[in-house]
Amino acid sequence: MIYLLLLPAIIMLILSFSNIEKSKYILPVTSLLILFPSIKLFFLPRPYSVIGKYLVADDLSAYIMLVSSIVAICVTLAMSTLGLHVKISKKAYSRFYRFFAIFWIGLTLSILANNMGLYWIGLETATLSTVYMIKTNNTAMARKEAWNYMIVGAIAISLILFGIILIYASAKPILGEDAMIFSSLLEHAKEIKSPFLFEIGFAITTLGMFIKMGFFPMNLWLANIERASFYPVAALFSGILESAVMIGFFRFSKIAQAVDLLHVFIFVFIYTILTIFIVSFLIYRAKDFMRLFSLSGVEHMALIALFWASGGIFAALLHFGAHAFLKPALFLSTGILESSGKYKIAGALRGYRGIKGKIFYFLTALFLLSIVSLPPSPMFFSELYGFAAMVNIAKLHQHLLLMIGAIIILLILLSIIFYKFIEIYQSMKYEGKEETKVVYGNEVLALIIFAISLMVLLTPWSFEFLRGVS
Amino acid sequence: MILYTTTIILMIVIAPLLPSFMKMVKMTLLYKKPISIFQGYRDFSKLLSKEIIVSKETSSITSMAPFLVLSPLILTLFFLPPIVKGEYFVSFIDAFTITGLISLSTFFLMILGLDSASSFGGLGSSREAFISALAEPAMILTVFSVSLMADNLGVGQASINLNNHFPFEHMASFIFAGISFFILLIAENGRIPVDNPETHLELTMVHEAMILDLSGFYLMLIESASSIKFMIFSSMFASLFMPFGLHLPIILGVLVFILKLFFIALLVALLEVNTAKLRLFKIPNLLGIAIVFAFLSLITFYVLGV
Amino acid sequence: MFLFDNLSILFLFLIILGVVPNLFYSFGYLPHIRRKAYYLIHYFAFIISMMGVVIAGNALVFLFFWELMSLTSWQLILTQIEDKSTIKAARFYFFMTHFGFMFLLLFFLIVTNGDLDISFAQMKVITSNFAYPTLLFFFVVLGLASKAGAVPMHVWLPYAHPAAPSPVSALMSGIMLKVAIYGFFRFMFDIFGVWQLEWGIFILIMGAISSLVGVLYALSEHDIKALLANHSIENIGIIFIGFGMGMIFSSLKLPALSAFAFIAALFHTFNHMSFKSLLFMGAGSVLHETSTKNMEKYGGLIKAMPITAFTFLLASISISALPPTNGFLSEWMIFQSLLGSANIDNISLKLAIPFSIFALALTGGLAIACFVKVFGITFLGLHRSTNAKHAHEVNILMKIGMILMSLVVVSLMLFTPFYIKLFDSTINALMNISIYDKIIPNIWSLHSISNNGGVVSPLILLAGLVVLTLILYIFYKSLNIKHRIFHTWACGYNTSPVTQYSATGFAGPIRRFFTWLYDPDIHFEKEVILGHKTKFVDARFSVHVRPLFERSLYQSSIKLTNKISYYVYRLAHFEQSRYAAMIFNMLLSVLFSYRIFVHEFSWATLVLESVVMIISVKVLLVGGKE
Amino acid sequence: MTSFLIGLFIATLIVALFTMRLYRLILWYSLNSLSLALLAITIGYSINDNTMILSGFLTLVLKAILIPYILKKVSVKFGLSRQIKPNVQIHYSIMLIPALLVFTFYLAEPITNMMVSNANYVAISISALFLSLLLMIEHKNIAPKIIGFLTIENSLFLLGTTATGGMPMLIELGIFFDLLMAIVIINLLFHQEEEEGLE
Repeated sequence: MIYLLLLPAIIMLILSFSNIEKSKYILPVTSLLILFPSIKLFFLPRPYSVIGKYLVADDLSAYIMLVSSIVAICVTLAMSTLGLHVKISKKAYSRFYRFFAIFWIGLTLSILANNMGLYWIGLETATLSTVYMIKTNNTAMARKEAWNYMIVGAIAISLILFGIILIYASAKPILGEDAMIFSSLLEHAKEIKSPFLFEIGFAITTLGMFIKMGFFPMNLWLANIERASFYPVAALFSGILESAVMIGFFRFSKIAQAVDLLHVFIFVFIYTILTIFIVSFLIYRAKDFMRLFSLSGVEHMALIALFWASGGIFAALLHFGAHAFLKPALFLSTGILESSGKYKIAGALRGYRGIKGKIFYFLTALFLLSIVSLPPSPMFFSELYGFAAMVNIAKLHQHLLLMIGAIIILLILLSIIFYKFIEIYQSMKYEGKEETKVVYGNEVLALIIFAISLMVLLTPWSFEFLRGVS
Repeated sequence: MILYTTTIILMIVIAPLLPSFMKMVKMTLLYKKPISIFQGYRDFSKLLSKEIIVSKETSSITSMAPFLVLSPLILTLFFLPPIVKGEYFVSFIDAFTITGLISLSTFFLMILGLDSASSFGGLGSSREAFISALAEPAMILTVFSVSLMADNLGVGQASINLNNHFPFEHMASFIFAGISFFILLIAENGRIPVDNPETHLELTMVHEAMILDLSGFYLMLIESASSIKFMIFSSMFASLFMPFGLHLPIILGVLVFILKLFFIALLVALLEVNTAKLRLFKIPNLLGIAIVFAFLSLITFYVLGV
Repeated sequence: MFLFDNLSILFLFLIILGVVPNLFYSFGYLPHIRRKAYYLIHYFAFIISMMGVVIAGNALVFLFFWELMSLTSWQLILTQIEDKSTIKAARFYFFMTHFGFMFLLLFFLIVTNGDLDISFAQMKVITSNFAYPTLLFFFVVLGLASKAGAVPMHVWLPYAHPAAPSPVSALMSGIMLKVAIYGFFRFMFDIFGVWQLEWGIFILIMGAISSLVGVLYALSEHDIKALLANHSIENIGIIFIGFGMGMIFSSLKLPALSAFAFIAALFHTFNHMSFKSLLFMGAGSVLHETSTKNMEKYGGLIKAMPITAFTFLLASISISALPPTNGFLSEWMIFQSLLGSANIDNISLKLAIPFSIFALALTGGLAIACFVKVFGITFLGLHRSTNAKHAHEVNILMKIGMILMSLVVVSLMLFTPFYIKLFDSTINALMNISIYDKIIPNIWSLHSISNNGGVVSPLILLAGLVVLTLILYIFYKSLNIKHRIFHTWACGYNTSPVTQYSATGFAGPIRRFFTWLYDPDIHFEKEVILGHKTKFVDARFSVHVRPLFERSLYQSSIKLTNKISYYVYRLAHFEQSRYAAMIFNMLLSVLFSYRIFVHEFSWATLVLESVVMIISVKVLLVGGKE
Repeated sequence: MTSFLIGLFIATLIVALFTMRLYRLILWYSLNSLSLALLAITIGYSINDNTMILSGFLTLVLKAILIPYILKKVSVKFGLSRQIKPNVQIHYSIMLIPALLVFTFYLAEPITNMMVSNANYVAISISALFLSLLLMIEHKNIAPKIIGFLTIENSLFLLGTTATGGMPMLIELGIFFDLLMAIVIINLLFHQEEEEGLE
């Protein structure tokens, strides 16, 4: 199984070094192979052990793996016409695929890892390879941002490792070498002798992850990086790399919740509210699509973390899925939306001709409205259930009124974001000049795949599956 | 039932007398040669025989509204308190309905004012709207307060109750309501501090401005409407705020009632002679006094308690 | 999932009653809409979502349709973009409705314990165990009042309604606001069950203020649809007065009076649906023919558009609460329930209620003034612009729509007992008390329920008016008087459209009296001759009121948001070299908090450590700035 | 012996914070790594853990000798400024560093109550982490930033060896892996920066 999972990536890695003329077509096709092992993994009985205790596919990881591979193939699909929208050298394509392959290997490791160390290694691989993916856009700004990303990412990753070691140290007296294994940590979480040491470790790890996801105080950092890189790279960033971080957060916080539910909740709650506070006001001032979307990505990540920490697993996973599909889709469409100028929001949704253009226009408008969680969107349901989980945990808490007040503040902040998005949507659709824009088939196809995935996410079948994940 | 119909006809008949009477009193007091008290009838008969000049600019509203101005007021006459003992009366009509009917009449009058495309009409309607909007709360609060004192929301029954058993414990409340209602009587009928019915000066006129373009039969309808309106108010004042005389024999009772009406008219005329017309934007102050007295009446009633 | 009890069916009936005439009107209006498919899809989705809300049986379905209702109505407002203000209005509307949705969401989350599939009965159990019911009440009020448009959440109405196509304005104002009223009934009875006295008083005060504010702003408005929208605020206020009285009586354990007040509120809900839809249709027809919303450009339309004018007149009389119309009857009932307060023991409450009576009465008076203005300026006099000159009667479908709607108005007037029976059975299902026999002992009269209460008889009033008018008319005909046609007298000059009274002028005295509320922005320009003050060739006078609530509540919060966002923006735009410092401080504070709050808490260490934190932030973030 | 080496470790780190010359900074880093390596070897001996001894030697070779050497070569090659003035003024650092140390010990205090051993090592490691971050914050130039990054790795390693009594090999490999990657990237970045400078 492990070979099957890594094979496409390895093929890509090798192919990217060759100078075959056709590689431009072969590479995307190869990348499509990613999907099959994920699907297979999804239909195997779980938990399915890929490599002993190290790599285990349970419900959670199979789900995230599937979501990530769908996003990945859509991104590569849209990647092939990137050159028609922006200037890109031929070499950059193969470089992109080279690091994409490494990225994918790291990602597979971290998603499937049942071992903290392995998870960390996967995450690191993915992070470092993205540094190079940013640099495929060979501009001064991209280089600068890559450097920034490198520094902050390295610090974040070190913090994660630091925390992991502390967690390990706290659990080693009772578990020995098994203290690295997520599943056994979860089982024996209650027996940990020094919960404080564990919590310190958890706090540091979580801080590292939060920094990596662009939470407070790193809000604009991620936005700038995504602005500087090519939009498929930004899509990968927000769709997949974040999921690798997120799954780590899921696993660590699960253990921490077993140690002390309330501490985790309050920590995450305060942190995310702070993040959403900053992000909402930044969104209020955002003037271009990339920053807007990436800031809203941060917002959704914060919400997912919050829902998960308050015990709304179903809500968190649904939100996660919706976000993973919606955000890359929007990032991919950014290329077309921005084709009449980077900072031209007014009129961006006008001037689409032909059937392809119409479909693109329709889907993009739909996606835009979906990320502010209007009814048919999965985010509507996930936010409902997520806030429900929060209110429930507030009811257990002794400061109920305080908590409800905090939730109101959160909702008000979300409505600021809502306001901005509505403004932008209306401006895109009804203001500005109409300029004809070109849409290519593969991009539309990618968006259609995203749309179908979102619809699948809304089926009762997938609801049932997500409710089953624990 | 016959008595009922007779009193209503009587009221309609003596309605034009009251404005003429007031005018007569005023002229006498101003050392002018007074007009006859029957001047109202003469005017009506003259208007009936005249042809109607309809303005080109008007619409079908002009030919409909005068009827609708008059008919709610006549309808109101049916709901007024009884004037003699044993007379049939509509027991249930409350202040809100009476106010509503009067407002309905005013509504059509105001629309009529706007129909002729004349600037006077608009001017009159606008002022009338202003005054009647502010008069409405005072009216409702006053009559409500009186009804509470009389233990019945129905105006007719309230008058009988007051006659049978006057609430001396609520005298203060009663007087406040009386003052308030008297101000309303002046305001709603366009008497002097609020409006001067005898002048056609655009700075001051309200009621006359609205009907400037009417003539003949239509004008007669409107004029009789205004005299009936005065009749309604003064008869309500007579029944509710001078609650005596209902137990007298029929003929005497009617006489007392008519005397009361003329007494009210005299009061108004005296007031008119002795005051100057208020500026339009001072009128709310007067109506404000009415509202405050109405409130006071209600509140003292509540505070003194049942 | 879905629930079909009396209340749901009643409101479903209301929706159908409002929608059927609107369908005709809408199809008549369709040729003037450019994006037809777009319009129709959203139009029907909007209707379905409104129906969905009133038959929703659990929180999830309710919220889903509620948000769908907002979404579709928002899209409908955007059907025809005339200028930037439409876009702004749509955005503002959507934001406000979303804002309300948040509170509803929060409310449902609390009362369902997070399980959104449970029925209302189960929610009631959870609610009764919840420690802070007043909190829940305020969530409901904020959530629903923002949709209903009660003060101070009313600001969106005068913007959103004018921007929408007219059939949609009619739907939004006529029906969508009522869906919020449905929510009040549903939540108060099925989720709360019992309520505190203060809640009722709160609703009552909110209603009284809404009714006054609504009508006052309506008077000063020149945009016909904005004016009608402001009147919706007023009428919602009146409904709330009835509702609040019902709640007060219910918490004072006076079930019969309470039921009466609730019936009055329901009756007014129906009435407002009928006449407000009709008014919006009429305004839509006028707007469509003259292509302007500015009342100052109308005039004399009654000659070109008689059907529109007369249906509009009917609705105007009804909304002004003049007898014998349905609007009068429901306001009469609300008055009677206010007067029922004479029977209660709570003296302070008793003293407070006259203020509501005052508000309601003043509202009535001002509404009359307002509708004289609307009808008079729009339909009477001479054409004030060429737009009005070329107006024609609208097409047959629109006419059918308006006529059907006026039939609904008339039916509410004529078949009052039937409707009251309907409301009574609904209230009976909710409160277990039937007072139909007391209200309507015979079909001729409508009784108040309180001691010595009043009685009104709509049919007798109507019949009396008709008979008297007929007698007068026959008398007039029998005289066979000669007619002569001539110009209106204009002091010897020609009558001209310019010299007519304008809407601004009409509202002048009232505006002047309420200057403190309006704070008007007055522009007066005149071109004088040779420096003479009084001689001028051209003069222009315009007044724009500055809405108090919008200024104090909304614009200031927008300012606040801008300010905060500015500082946040600055905070976030630290140079890249600060990233490490930020992480450093964040790590420090996270570990601090863990140490202090998780392990053991002492104030001394908290202070000490915050001092350390401050130093660190100062040194690393602020200090190194130069 | 262990305490002495830990003391040495933290001392070199603190001194590095006040250094104003690049080569001196590299030297301090090298000494820092050396004390870390010795520490690993000592602890490895005392608990008889061969992997730890091995990693200690690897540290010695890599971090104490190879990396400082390479760094120096690189900086000579690119002519990096030898003058590195800290951004944060010295008197602030004088206040902040002791405060940090006190804080970390205070932070670790509950751990001592819960577990018998190692709490102080945890405290030292955390403060080393803070100090390395501080090193990165202090300097605008790239070279000291890289050294800051490297000392973060060192403090990680310190934590790994002291607090847990030897980790599984996997993580140690991970650290080295990370380190190597980091060096590669840093080199490349230097290269890029250079190119940019030339253009």
